[in-house]
Amino acid sequence: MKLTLEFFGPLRDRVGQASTVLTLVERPQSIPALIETLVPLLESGEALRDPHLRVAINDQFCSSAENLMLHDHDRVAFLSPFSGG
Amino acid sequence: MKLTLEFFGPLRDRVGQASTVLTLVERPQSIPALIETLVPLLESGEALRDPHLRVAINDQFCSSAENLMLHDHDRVAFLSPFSGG
Amino acid sequence: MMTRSDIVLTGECLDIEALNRRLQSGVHSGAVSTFTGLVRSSDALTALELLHHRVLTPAALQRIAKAAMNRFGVADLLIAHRYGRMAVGEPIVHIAGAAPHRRAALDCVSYAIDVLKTQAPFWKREWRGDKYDWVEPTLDDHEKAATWMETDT
Amino acid sequence: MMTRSDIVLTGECLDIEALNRRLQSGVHSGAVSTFTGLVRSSDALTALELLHHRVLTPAALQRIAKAAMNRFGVADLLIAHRYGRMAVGEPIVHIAGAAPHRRAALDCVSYAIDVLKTQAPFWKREWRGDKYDWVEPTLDDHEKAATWMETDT
Repeated sequence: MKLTLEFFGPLRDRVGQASTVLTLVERPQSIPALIETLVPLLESGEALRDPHLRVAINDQFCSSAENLMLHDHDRVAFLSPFSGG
Repeated sequence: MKLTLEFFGPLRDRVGQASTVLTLVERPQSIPALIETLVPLLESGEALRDPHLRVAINDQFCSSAENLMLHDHDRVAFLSPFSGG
Repeated sequence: MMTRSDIVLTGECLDIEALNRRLQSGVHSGAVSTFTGLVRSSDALTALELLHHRVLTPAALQRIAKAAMNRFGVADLLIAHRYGRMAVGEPIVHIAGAAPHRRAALDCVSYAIDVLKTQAPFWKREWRGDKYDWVEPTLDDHEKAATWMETDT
Repeated sequence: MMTRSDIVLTGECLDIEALNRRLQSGVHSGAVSTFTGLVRSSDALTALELLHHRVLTPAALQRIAKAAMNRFGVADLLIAHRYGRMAVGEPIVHIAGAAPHRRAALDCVSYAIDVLKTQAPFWKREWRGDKYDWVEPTLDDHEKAATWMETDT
């Protein structure tokens, strides 16, 4: 399963890139499971464990409590806490 | 003692005039005493008993609790509750 | 921090853009808040008339501006109020405040308009044709001002 | 009462007067309130840069505007936010609301800016020469948004 990962805000610098494409063998069923799958695959991947990050899949916010239904070619965005205005 | 009385807001219509000059024999020592002196001297003078009115002497607000030192030719303004903005 | 207050009391129509340009927000002000009160249409209203007191009204506006600036640490505050007859849609009052942070700017303007309603000597009458009705202040206005006073330090 | 919300998300400098003219206050709106957030000077700041998300950010601004209008019974609400690099003194965000009464207009704008700070996907960095620092949201910002959420009905 191919995923496009996108990083927004300070997280972008922590993981050292704005986006990347990865292929997963597993199909994680929740956000926390997805994060644990990604941590070893990324440089400084442990930055994804920040509990204040928000996650959006194909431009829709998801919550950690939801069951995840990931599909091939999904875009997964990890977003640092917001600081607009 | 000559006093110029001025009326502001709806009170102006209740007493039927914007201002008037009166001569008092007594020299009232407080706002409540001044009002009781004026009530019989004005048409619809009882309108001055409205507890929400404010009083200013020579363009300075006075409180009912203060001792009053009235002088000849003082201007006494009675003001209806405000409704600006 | 330099602070200043600016009071406008006029019989002319308020020019909101010109008034906002008078506000000196400065490079240390990250926040500007404004409030405009306008004549609202109500059944068969011809005009709204605001009456004021030549001496007490500007003095009260100055006092309210100073109190608001001290209380909220605002850098610049403008209070503009019109008197005389005005048509539906025309501004009655405009308040603008500049402060380092948003909460000070927003609260300062809220405070100034709430306190102005009950503490500034203005009287309002609604004209319908050649008849008028005085607008008496609402209990709600008094309660709003009282809320600020209770929390005055 | 007709209601509408108006969202502007742009890389161009915000023209506050032009934005205010977009607000359709209408004859039933007796109150207009605005808030402008500006780039504040801070030591050796060259520019402030705002980054956003192409899809999530406009959607969040729409959602915030709708929530604010429903909650406070506001007739018209404009939320304008800039992205990209901006200089000291330039506006970052401008919010304007028109409502029948003052409290609705003032509270709607306060609510919108407080909630925008924590709920709209923007990220800020301060440039000093060719170096930047990310601005992380403050605890205070989170508390302000939480206060509104607690009282959500």
